[in-house]
Amino acid sequence: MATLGFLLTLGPFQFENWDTAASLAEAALDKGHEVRMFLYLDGVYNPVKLQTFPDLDVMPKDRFAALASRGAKIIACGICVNARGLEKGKDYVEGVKVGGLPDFAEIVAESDSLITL
Amino acid sequence: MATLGFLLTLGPFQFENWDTAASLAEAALDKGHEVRMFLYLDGVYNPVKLQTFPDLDVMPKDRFAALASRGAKIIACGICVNARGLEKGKDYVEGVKVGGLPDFAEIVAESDSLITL
Amino acid sequence: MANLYLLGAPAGRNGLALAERDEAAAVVLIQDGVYLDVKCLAGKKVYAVRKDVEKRGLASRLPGSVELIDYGKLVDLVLENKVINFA
Amino acid sequence: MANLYLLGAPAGRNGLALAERDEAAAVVLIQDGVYLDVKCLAGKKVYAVRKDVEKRGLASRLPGSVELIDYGKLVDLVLENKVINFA
Amino acid sequence: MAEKHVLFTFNHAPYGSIWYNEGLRAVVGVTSGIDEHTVDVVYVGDGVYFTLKGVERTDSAKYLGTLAKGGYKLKAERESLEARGIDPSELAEDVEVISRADVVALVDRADATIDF
Amino acid sequence: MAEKHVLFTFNHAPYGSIWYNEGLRAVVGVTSGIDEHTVDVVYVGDGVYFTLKGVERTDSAKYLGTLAKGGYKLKAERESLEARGIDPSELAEDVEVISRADVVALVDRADATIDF
Repeated sequence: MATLGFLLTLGPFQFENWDTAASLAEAALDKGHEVRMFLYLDGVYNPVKLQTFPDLDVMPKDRFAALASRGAKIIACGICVNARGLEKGKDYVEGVKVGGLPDFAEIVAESDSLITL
Repeated sequence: MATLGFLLTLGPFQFENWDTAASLAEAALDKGHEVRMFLYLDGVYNPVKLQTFPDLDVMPKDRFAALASRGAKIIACGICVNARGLEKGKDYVEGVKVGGLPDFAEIVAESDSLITL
Repeated sequence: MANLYLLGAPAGRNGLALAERDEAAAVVLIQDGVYLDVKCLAGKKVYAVRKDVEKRGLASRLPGSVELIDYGKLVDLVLENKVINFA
Repeated sequence: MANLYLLGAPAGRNGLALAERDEAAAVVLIQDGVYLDVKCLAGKKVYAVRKDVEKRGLASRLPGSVELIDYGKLVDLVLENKVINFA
Repeated sequence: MAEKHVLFTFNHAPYGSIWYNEGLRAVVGVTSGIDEHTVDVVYVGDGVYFTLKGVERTDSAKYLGTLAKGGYKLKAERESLEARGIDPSELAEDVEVISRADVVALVDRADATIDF
Repeated sequence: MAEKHVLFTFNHAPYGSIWYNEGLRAVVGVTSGIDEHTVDVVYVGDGVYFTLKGVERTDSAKYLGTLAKGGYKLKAERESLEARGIDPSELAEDVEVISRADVVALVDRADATIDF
């Protein structure tokens, strides 16, 4: 078993990257690998728990919540979180933590492979 | 005097469009024109009032609040607001309203010129 | 009244191709649109937002015929002409 | 172990130019990277994410040598090789 | 209030970003309010990839249906198609190919323009 | 934990988007933690516009200062410069021009890569 790391710098809805990242992370967990993900810049918008949109069956935040509940370590950049008015992630889905770039440096260290999206 | 309309589809920080839109709207008000702005897609992230970022002297939301206080009519797409978990804009700066595409159609009707950013 | 093409990025390239064919075209380069190569617009009026050009260190790279303008002037142009958006 | 170039957009073009020169390169087209013209990669292994290709109606436009893969296979490739990111 | 004729251009390919679809939502919104604007919908640059026959249109179907009912056609710029090696036979049936000169004529005709 | 050598590529021009600057913040973050990774910083494609002499660096100054102190150089790919008609004399003094083949060699050397 290996560890797969992700750096995600775009938010939900506007760009496809969140969906690709979530799909790859799900596939990695399905295969028994570990997943680490750092949400940077607009990436920190993904786990906001109050998302509601009739056009989508599953909200982005639910995908990230499910990843976290399956053991994926997901950390959002605190500077980015506060810049965007998300107040230390108080409205994040369960399991997503707020941290900083040292956490990303640790993810780089721990990951066998790293994907930027 | 004329009316200048804006459609803004990108959020703060990640892309420069919010800054250009705010700067042009400020210049239009300075010249005595009226300003109408529709925030669509990620554009609805701009007026979140809890933005705090040490690298910027003035937060994006403050620019939009100032525009509204000077009479600019700023309306955010409600579907987009709720999709992104912003709960009907409850944490928006004063003066920014939540509406829908019919409001944008009205802005198109009222504006002598329209700028998309 | 000109067709005033507002060219940014990434759509600016598409607008540039139209402006080239449009006899009534005038062009304003904004944001990353200031990186566009405007040689194909010879004979047409081209403006660029001064702040966007200077921050990027491009003043010496733009043709001398390009007029640098501030946001106030851009508001005037936008209201005097029909805006063709390609941000 | 190959250098596995993950090519999306807009950076994919830059990665493609490197992959062309890299004898150890294999390439995966993802997201809007499936629009890239991969003729310059003749002789190199090229994969594309099946879902990204099919949604865009591109299956018949890609060279037959391009192998369509699912996310599970992509996870395998990513862990067996060194990932060169150009999303 | 003045009804206007609005030219919408689509510049982004599907599906890397959402403008291809939310732009159509906006087209429908602009044509169906109290302010009954009319529109042209033109695909240019990488936007023309949306007009390929095989593109999945699940999320856009309702907007496209509304536009078709209103008598609107999707237009794709020939020069953009050619630059991407796309033959007209590869396009969906509801797409009309027009020249760049035709697009400039639509620019002339429009009261306002919006790019997605 | 393993210290790694990370290749950062910068692909976006300033200032239309923020990757040019927040990418540098990330470079500094990755080099200065408990996990003391080492890095290469390479500008390719439109990213090379950041290396022009006249580019305003106010917001990036602190990150660039930290990298310079660490002995790191900014590298710009020659082929990308040439494609944009940029002569090496137009570049800032702290920028080193390298060939595409050199960039491929940096790819080979890296343990991980990150694109901004």
